[in-house]
Amino acid sequence: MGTALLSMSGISKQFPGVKALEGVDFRLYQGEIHALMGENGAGKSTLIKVLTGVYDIDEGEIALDGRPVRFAGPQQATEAGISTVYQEVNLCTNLSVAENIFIGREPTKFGRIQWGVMRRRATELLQRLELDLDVTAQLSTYSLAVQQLVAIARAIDVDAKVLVLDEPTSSLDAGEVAQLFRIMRQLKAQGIAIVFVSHFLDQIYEICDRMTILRNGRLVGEHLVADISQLQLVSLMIGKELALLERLEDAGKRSFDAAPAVAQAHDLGRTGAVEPFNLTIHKGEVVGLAGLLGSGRTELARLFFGADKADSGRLEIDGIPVTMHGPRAAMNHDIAYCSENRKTEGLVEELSVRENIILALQAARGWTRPLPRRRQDELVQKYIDALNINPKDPELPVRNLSGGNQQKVLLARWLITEPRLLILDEPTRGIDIGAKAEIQRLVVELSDGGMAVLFISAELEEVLRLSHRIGVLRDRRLVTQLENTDAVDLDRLTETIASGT
Amino acid sequence: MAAITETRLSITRAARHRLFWPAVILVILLVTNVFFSGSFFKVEFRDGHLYGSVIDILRASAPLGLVALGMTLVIATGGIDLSVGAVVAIAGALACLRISGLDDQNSVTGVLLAVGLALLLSLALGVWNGFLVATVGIQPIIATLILMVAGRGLAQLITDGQIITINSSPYKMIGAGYWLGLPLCVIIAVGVAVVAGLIVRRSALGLLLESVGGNAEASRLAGIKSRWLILIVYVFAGLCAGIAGLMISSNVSSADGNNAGLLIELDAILAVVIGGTSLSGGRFSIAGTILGAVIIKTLDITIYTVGIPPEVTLLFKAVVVVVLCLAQAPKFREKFQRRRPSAPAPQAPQQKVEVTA
Amino acid sequence: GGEKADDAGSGTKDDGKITMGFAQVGAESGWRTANTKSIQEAATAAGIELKFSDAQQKQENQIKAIRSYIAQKVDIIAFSPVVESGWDTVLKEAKDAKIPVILTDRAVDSKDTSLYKTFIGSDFVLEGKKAGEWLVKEYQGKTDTVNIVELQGTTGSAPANDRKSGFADVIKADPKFKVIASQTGDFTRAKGKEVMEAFLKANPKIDVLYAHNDDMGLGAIEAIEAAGKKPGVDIKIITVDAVKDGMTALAAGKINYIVECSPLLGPQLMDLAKKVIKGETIPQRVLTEESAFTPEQAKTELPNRKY
Amino acid sequence: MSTTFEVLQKRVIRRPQQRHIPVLATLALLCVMYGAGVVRYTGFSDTQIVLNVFIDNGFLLVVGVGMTFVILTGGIDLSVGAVVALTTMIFASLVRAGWSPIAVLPVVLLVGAVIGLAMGSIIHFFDIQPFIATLAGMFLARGLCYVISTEAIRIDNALWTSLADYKIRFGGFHISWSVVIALVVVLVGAYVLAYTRLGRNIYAIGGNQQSALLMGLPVGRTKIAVYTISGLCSALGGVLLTFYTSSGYGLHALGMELDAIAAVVIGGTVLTGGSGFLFGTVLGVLVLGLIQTIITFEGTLSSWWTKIVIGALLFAFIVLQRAVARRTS
Ligand SMILES: Nc1ncnc2c1ncn2[C@@H]1O[C@H](COP(=O)(O)OP(=O)(O)OP(=O)(O)O)[C@@H](O)[C@H]1O
Ligand SMILES: Nc1ncnc2c1ncn2[C@@H]1O[C@H](COP(=O)(O)OP(=O)(O)OP(=O)(O)O)[C@@H](O)[C@H]1O
Ligand SMILES: [Mg+2]
Ligand SMILES: [Mg+2]
Repeated sequence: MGTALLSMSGISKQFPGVKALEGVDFRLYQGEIHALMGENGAGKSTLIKVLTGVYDIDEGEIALDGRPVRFAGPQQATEAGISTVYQEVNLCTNLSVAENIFIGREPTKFGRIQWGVMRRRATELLQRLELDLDVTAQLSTYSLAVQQLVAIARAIDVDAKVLVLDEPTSSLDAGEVAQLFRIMRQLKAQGIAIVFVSHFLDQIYEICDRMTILRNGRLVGEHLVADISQLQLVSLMIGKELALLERLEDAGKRSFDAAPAVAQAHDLGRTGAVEPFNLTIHKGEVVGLAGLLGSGRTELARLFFGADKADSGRLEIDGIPVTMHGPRAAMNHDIAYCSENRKTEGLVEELSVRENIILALQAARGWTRPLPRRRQDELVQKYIDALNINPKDPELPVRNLSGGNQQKVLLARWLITEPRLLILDEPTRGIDIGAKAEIQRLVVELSDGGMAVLFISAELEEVLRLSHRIGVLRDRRLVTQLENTDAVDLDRLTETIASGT
Repeated sequence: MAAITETRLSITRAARHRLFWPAVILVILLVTNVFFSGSFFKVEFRDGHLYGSVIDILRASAPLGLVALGMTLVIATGGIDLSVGAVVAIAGALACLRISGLDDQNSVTGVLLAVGLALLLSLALGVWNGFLVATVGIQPIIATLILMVAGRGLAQLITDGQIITINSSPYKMIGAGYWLGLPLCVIIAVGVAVVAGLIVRRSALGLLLESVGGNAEASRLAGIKSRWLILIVYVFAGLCAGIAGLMISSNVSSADGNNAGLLIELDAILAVVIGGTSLSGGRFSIAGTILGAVIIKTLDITIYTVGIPPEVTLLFKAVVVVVLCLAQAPKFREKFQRRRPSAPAPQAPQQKVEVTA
Repeated sequence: GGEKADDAGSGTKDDGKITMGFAQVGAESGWRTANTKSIQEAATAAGIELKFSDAQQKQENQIKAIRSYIAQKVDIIAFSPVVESGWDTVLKEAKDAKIPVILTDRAVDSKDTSLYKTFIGSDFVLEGKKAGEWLVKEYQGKTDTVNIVELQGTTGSAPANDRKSGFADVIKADPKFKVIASQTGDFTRAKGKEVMEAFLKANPKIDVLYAHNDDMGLGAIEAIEAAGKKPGVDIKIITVDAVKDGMTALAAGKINYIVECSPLLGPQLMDLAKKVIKGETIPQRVLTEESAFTPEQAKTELPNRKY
Repeated sequence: MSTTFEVLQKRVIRRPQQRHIPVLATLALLCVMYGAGVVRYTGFSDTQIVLNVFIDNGFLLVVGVGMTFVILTGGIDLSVGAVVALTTMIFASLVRAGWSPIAVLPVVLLVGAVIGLAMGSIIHFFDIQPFIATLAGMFLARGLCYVISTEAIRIDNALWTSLADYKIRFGGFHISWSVVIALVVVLVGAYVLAYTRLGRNIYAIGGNQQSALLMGLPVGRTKIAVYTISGLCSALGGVLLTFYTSSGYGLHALGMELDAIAAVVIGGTVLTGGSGFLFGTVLGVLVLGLIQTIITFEGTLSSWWTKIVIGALLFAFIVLQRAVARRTS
């Protein structure tokens, strides 16, 4: 195969208390799509950040085009032709969409930014991803998934040798993923080398040529994708066998008409967000929401929690009409909402894992009734074990955790409040397959135990697998609700989402 | 050899502590004084109470420490309170005005009433700030700027622009009196700090404040009603400033609406920052703030003792502040330390870190 | 501009009433407040309409105020300059607008003396000198070194600079006088006390305290008493200003000598203003009537002190 | 699917954008305040009064421009007032020493820029909080003033005096050079913010510094540049102040940092950075200037009532501003 375009050898990186990387080798060839695989916390993102100079390297060499390099920061890496989309969407939401795509390399004429050109090119670029946005609008007005696409658009526009995509697809739906893959193939044909990180094995098998597998910061192996089966891959990643997925297949498919309704929305709506809709969630029922990106799933869910105020219709909890004044009021009715955007709406980054986990429970108790420390430790330990949060030290700042582990922390925060209605917005975002199966099992268990769940995921299989009933949204309207019977399968659901009937 | 590494390790461990370097600077400042005033550390028992430079430093730190204490919690929520200086002036002015109107200025009940009234007003001013920030939603710096400007006027209105001199021994106790040989103002300040520390850390208040300061939107979605918390911290800051105002006016038995607490907000914020609390909110340290306040006052008193001429005082302060924050900055120490190890063993320091971690 | 008859804001009314614009430095001390009061009361008594503004210790604000008075076409402008320098431009504007200007309290260092009609106020250097002279007399014939500590006013302010240099000028003739410590006390009691506490600990033998105003002196007295010494006896104290609290301490023997710096120049100012408007000639420099007090004089003077 | 044309059309026809609302609200309220002044005081309607607000606040405007740059990155610069004072001091002492003001000009501008550069470097390289680094800068600059002299130094130079006294007249009104300079600075600043990479990087850093870093923006360089610009603006503000006061003095511009910060924030810029406009700062300065003017026109307020009324006007203004912005959004 000739010499590698990019080679990293013997890379070690130590964080206080954790050895994130230990003697890792990594090779990337021109024109290949290379998967970087591993569990949550395996060191994938760290390897990428070490490459682009976000972190200093403790040991090891990097060579690009055969020449040794070491970047002092992302700026140099970009200049050297490494274009990166980091795991957490790292954009400036206070700027416009167009600017987020072009900032740092705006089209200029005599040093003057040409806004018109920039807007035009941004629109064109987004159209390559089949995205039609107002590029002058502030990025913060768009959902996380859109932001992720904007970040991708930014990365693919550069004249790069190497494109690094760290979990770019974690909140994208199938259509968007297809668009992304189409573009990745184009780039590959142009000779660009792509590093791709994802926890969706199907995606890996669809697009990647080779893969490097990490476990606990160590290199486990480097393989051709074609040489290795999914099961082998999983056992290499986690170091043991996994056979959970099957068991869940036939969860549910019961009728809930007799069960008491926990929450009922009557013509509930909010102008500009979701049109008035009717939706009932029964005790023990899992209601899935499906729809395209921006169809309004998140916004619908937020109305149940009072995160946004509804301006029409009414909400009944246990058959009694209530006005949702805000999250706290919802929590008093035992409703929990786990946001899709863990960075801005979820975690308090400088607080420890423990503090983040007990935050909602503590908020519900009020500041005068602190949760006894022993009880805190018990609860936290329980969920660290149950969700396999790594590293296991509850006193670490949550900022230092890997993306997937942060997501688990957020989930734990709401699980310990023991709600009657749990709203999960993309709870498995960025979570490895082992933990994802664990969470899915948890959802089934909880609903069997009588908890009502509103479940949102970009991954339709997951929605299908878990839900008893599926609400389909389209253009901010709840168009239909399907009982999840045998008649409903992936194709049928996809079709409904597309056609709206 | 083993013993040496052992002490080495415990020193490195101590050096890791956030407050290690500020404490070192404090010690250096204190020791500097000895070269200029041999009896600097001498503490005698005189007239039934402790007397000495160190006691002076503690007494001078008490009001600043209190103000900074309130400021710490405000800053933890991501706010700032510029009005503390004005509240200091108002509290002192009102108390002295009331006492000067008493028939018997030494009447304890009369003094207590005046003190209570002044503290009540400070609380009310805190509520005002908190209301503007939490309910109206004005940026804290501007919300409190209003009271900073108008409050100073209010203080002068109360004193009619004059200095109100009083002669009340009960009132004088607050700022200049002693109890069990210890300065009462220090006891009060430490008491308030300890109580605040206990309340904040034993209840969930501290956690919730840090959460609101760290990520307001996430906190809201976690069910924290930040409005009340923010109100509480501004009220507490007002109260602390009020007590400090009483101390300052009591210390000189007079209320100076114009000058009392002038620029104290700057010193207080500095104390908070030296103590390791970030101005952008989140994690806070009460102990750090108190240490910061003591450092600032020690610096002042060092300047007097060493006899630094007023013209260069500010230059001296600039240097100390720069040294202080560099010493505290992990990035600076990193750069400094990386250069030090001799060439043959680049591995060694790395290894050590691992051991102590 | 549309004039309105019912408005009190205009100075150009033909009712013969004089309108004076007065730009005060601020209200940084009790002395200043007394100064303001004196001017306000004197204006009312003299039937002069006073437009008053407070510059909050900022020259910019004072200049703005004077500009505004010019725009409002007052009959006469008076002001106490925050600093001595930098008034030429705005004074020229006043001159161009034919509005006479009287300086109070502090002089300006303009070379063109035609820019203002007169300057009424005290001489800070002279005050420092008076303080020094008393000291020299007090220690006449003695040969031991006299250890002096000085509490200066706000660094850079005119009274601090002048009172320091006037005092230094007088005592430098005799080498036995030694200023062993000199620090700013910002003209306030609290700071005066704080600094004096440190002085007392760092310097075992202090004979004399010279404070640039009464307030710092009063603060220092508390520190001296707390140190177990007798102010006025163990340590001789000289201050400047002669406000009521200072005079009380002087009468009680806690201060030994106060150089007066009178803020009560309102009546004199109004007199001069009327003369200027009538076109009478007046002297370029009018000193305020002030003296200096010893404890005995303080006892007789004290009942008359208003501020 | 909307074409570029449609997008543009949408932009033109649509209501004012969300982020413009605070500034527009401020502008409207400023007009209301001015109107109230005109109704209440004779002579207030004179156009020269408005021009005087500019003349009297030219230096604050220039300092405010620098401060806006800093605050947009989420920082703060407490040293501006002291740097202004230091500039006047160096200026006056060099002129007294026989230098030509024209030769002094680059020197003081350089000094200001260097102080800013030093603070910016400390903030960036050692990760020091801007508050504390610029506070040290403030102590340093003020301290240097006193080292030069504790007394005020008058600037006695024919050229400078004539420049300072020169009135640019038009139609019965006049403005000073400092107004022209200040407006030029504002325009240049606004251009830099809107049309250069530096400007956009400033907004990006204020929005999210971590993201800006990961996006490969020159965060360090930009931050240092911002403090340098602020230092430069402060020095220029100091030069304009010498027009105004013809003197150098260590106590000049006391507390000006607060005025500048207040002007920026009243102008709708958020203290945490990332959103705001230079035009807002102009409005903020005008608000402060207008309040001052109203106070002098009122003319009967005692010292303390002056402060209370300033506070009350500020309060009324800010609360209304909030209310208007809330209503329209
Ligand atoms: N800034 C940091 N400080 C301390 N520890 C860190 C830091 N960043 C990462 N770590 C630790 O390094 C290890 C590797 O993290 P990394 O983010 O590379 O995982 P990952 O493979 O990307 O996982 P995920 O799939 O969840 O994104 C984890 O144990 C994490 O806790
Ligand atoms: N393709 C798009 N075109 C325009 N706007 C979009 C698009 N996708 C999302 N948005 C915007 O994103 C915002 C968020 O939508 P919302 O989060 O409710 O959708 P969602 O169904 O939860 O989608 P997601 O899967 O992205 O979470 C909406 O306000 C919408 O304006
Ligand atoms: Mg990762
Ligand atoms: Mg969503």
